[in-house]
Amino acid sequence: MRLLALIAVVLTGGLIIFHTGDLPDFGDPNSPASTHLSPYYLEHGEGDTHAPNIVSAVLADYRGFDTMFETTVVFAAGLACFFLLRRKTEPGDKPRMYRHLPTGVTLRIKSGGTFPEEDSTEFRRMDSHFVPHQIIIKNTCRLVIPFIQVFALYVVAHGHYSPGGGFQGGVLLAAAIILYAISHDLRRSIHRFSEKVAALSGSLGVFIYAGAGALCLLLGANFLNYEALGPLLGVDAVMARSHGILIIEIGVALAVMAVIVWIYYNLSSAGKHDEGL
Amino acid sequence: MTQHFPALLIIVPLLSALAVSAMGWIDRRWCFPLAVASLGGALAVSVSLLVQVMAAGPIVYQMAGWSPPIGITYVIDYLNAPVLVVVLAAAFLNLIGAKVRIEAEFEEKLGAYLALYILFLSGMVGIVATGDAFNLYVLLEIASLTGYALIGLGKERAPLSSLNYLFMGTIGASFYLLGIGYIYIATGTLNMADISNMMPQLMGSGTLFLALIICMTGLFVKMALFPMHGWLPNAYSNAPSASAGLIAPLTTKVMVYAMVRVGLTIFTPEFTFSRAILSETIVWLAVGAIVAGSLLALMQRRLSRMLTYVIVAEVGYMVGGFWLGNKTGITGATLHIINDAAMTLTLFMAVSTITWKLGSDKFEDLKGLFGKMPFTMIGFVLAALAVIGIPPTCGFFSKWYLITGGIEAGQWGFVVALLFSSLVNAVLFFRIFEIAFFEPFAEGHGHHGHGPAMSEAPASMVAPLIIAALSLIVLGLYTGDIVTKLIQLAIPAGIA
Amino acid sequence: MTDLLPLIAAKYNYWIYTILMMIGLYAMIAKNNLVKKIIGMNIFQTAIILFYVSIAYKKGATLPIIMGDGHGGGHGAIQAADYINPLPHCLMLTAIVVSVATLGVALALAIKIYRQYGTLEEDDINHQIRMQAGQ
Amino acid sequence: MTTPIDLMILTLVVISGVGALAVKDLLGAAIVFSAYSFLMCLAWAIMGAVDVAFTEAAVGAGVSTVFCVAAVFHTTRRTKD
Repeated sequence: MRLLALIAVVLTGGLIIFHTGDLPDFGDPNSPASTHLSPYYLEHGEGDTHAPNIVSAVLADYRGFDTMFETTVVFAAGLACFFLLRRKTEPGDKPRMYRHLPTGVTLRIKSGGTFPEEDSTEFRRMDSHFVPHQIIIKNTCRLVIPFIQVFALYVVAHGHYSPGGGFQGGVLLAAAIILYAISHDLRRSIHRFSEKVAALSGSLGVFIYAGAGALCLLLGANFLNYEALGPLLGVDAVMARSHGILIIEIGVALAVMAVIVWIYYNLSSAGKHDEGL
Repeated sequence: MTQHFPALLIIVPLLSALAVSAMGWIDRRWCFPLAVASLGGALAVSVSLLVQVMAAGPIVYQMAGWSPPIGITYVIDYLNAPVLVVVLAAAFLNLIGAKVRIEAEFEEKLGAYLALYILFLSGMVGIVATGDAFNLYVLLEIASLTGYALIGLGKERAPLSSLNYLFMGTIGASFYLLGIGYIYIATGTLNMADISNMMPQLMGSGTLFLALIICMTGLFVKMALFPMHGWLPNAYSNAPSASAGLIAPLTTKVMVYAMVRVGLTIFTPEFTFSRAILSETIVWLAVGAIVAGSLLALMQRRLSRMLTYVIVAEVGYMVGGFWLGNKTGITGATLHIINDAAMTLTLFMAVSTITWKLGSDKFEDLKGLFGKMPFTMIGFVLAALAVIGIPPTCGFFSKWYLITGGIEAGQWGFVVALLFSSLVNAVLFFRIFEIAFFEPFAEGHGHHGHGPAMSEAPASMVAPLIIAALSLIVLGLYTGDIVTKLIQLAIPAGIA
Repeated sequence: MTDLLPLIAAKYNYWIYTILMMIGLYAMIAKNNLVKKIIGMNIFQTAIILFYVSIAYKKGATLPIIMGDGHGGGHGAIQAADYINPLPHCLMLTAIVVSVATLGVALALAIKIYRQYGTLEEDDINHQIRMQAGQ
Repeated sequence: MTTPIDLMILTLVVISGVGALAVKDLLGAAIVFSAYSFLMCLAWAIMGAVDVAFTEAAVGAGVSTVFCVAAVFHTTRRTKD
């Protein structure tokens, strides 16, 4: 198998390296790739969409249809992970660990015993008896998470002007929730942002995108042609495209955040949603 | 509204997939009707597009209102309009036929399953309809990713088969993406029509030739052409049968369609068939696929596994026919995309019905099946006759074109392989007929001489199967129209 | 040597991308451990992204974010040669998203396989499958 | 002409890629792979693909690593190759 792989790989690589000489030099401004289509985007992008970051303009407007499917891919991955891994477990089918916070004593309660209430301030549930009580980590994360979230919102909203946009912002928002899940525990994270909410907001995010496109279609323009939204928003065609980009970026951010968190829930608990990393 | 139909083809399944997945969390009873309605709607749209194309020629739809090289376009022409109808009809029939099984097997995850099913389909529809080379990659990934999930929750070996499929699928899609990169570096555009406009000036380009090889390699991996076919039998035979009935008829066929599209529309035929050595090599690979697929099919002792190797051989038919490079061969390959989708659908639906009743598809368990499930077996027999290539069914006509094309091109190896494979198919299926018809029913021998009692599967499974089987004859009868009114018009004038 | 050096520098990115692609492809086919294969798959995908990003690069050009007063009229006409080609970047954002989606699904399948066979080594799994078939 | 730092980072990318595949511990592999992604992100940022680099920093070095670690946590760290 290894020899076969080596032969296949060397053949492919050799073929490609052999043809590298035909390629234009690295950074050649006169290569066909840089002269045929891309000048249009650079020269008209800002005028057409009012978004100085041309990557955002191309991503969300000129090739917005690709991006819709990019979001759908993420959503499909979330569905796939849920579909493959999720399994229901009956509560109370195995012993649980609790820590008595004032003393630091760990309690092991067998199934059938009385468990402390979920939101008790004295007892906290743990995944296993060796989980340390990391007060520094918890408090640092508590401080950092709001800033990550605000930064993520900035990235989403400022995608027109600087690197970033819905996808990056969505990943950052998801990272904040994942950080919470790691520093505290998965159950508390699920308590705040449940699986059902994640699944529904994943659908909702993609729906905002596709729905905005379909709305343009209902208003008589082509699919995803945000100019049609102009009369509705009370702005001219160029600003309508700019607002259209913002709307779909919000949809992408929502979908990506929800789905990445959803995938994390399923992967980190192997589908049981009881204890995480 | 009619001018927006190409977009509706995608929007209807996409929006309903979202709705179905949301309904899975709110009220599961709505999932199935919604899914059926959306597929029915998309099917109606595709039929109306076919009528429009036949009446008024190709339709170009500009997404987001940007004109072709700048934005993404959808192009419905003579080549893909019939393929769209077949793809949607196959998925629709399979969904109805598999209702009972889906609801029994995935009750908790019904919403997710149906959403994945529809997303898979919207990926496939998009691949067929798109006029943008990169958009095709994105849609390919949607279809693949959902496909892995649909396969992964099957019988015991399903996760491993699915992961292997994922590795091979990713290699294939990434190679395709790389090929697009080389096309982009040579032409600077991603729109298929725009690329083909530039091809005459770039006839001698080494970069584009490399791009052609890489793209084709990627698509060959995805369609499981002979040396890269290892993932297919495991993935399809271990998949849940509702998924197998969706993925088996569509994936390989749509990939062959993508190959035809890349060969004819992106790289014009003049370029694609300009290097004889490439065409020769690929035809011989196809011959290898046909022979190996047929021989491996003979060795199997399970019905579904046997059929997966028949698919491997059928891929060889289509790839070989296309790379013959003449009009007859390409006509045969394109016609076979449609016919083979219908045949595979019928076969897999029949197997699904059989396993639902018997719980197994091993050859020794099939005894007396004609008496027990007569309607299912009618469908199975029709499909088997089509695969063998018996005249009134559609399989005969596409095979006829392929063989004629092979003779015209002087590719005798391909002709012999086709005839050999027909012979092997006859052996394969008549062996099953013998087991299912002549041998006594295993438990019936103690009773009177009337044979086993009939115990047919529910009508919701059998009726779609019969419809699919009848479509094989209908497709056969209308072959002339399909060829002269659609496929002949789709083939560029440059091909002899 | 004097001829070779500029040639290598001019195509260095393409060489590196080919090497990375070969590494990834080899790992996907030849490695025995499923997680290693998945990592190889990601290396393979990032290699292709590197290729696209290299296509987009232009010497002496700046980021594809138009500088100016933001109203499109206050500065001279935009010279396309001053800005890096934005189209491949946009395509590669999609490709990165696809790669993370594939990674998630692949890891989910790997967890499922581990749950079933208790190992991630491919030869051990095949051995177990053969044992089951033999019984 | 490409700058030396560009060449250096690309070389490091290859080294860390090989490293991620050679480490005989899956958790280690996940972390080295994260380093690989981060170096790749630097290379892209140098080439002016800031959006791509941003995404790779968030996805490749961040989320992918978390996914890998989560998967390794639920399977095994040991590997034969």
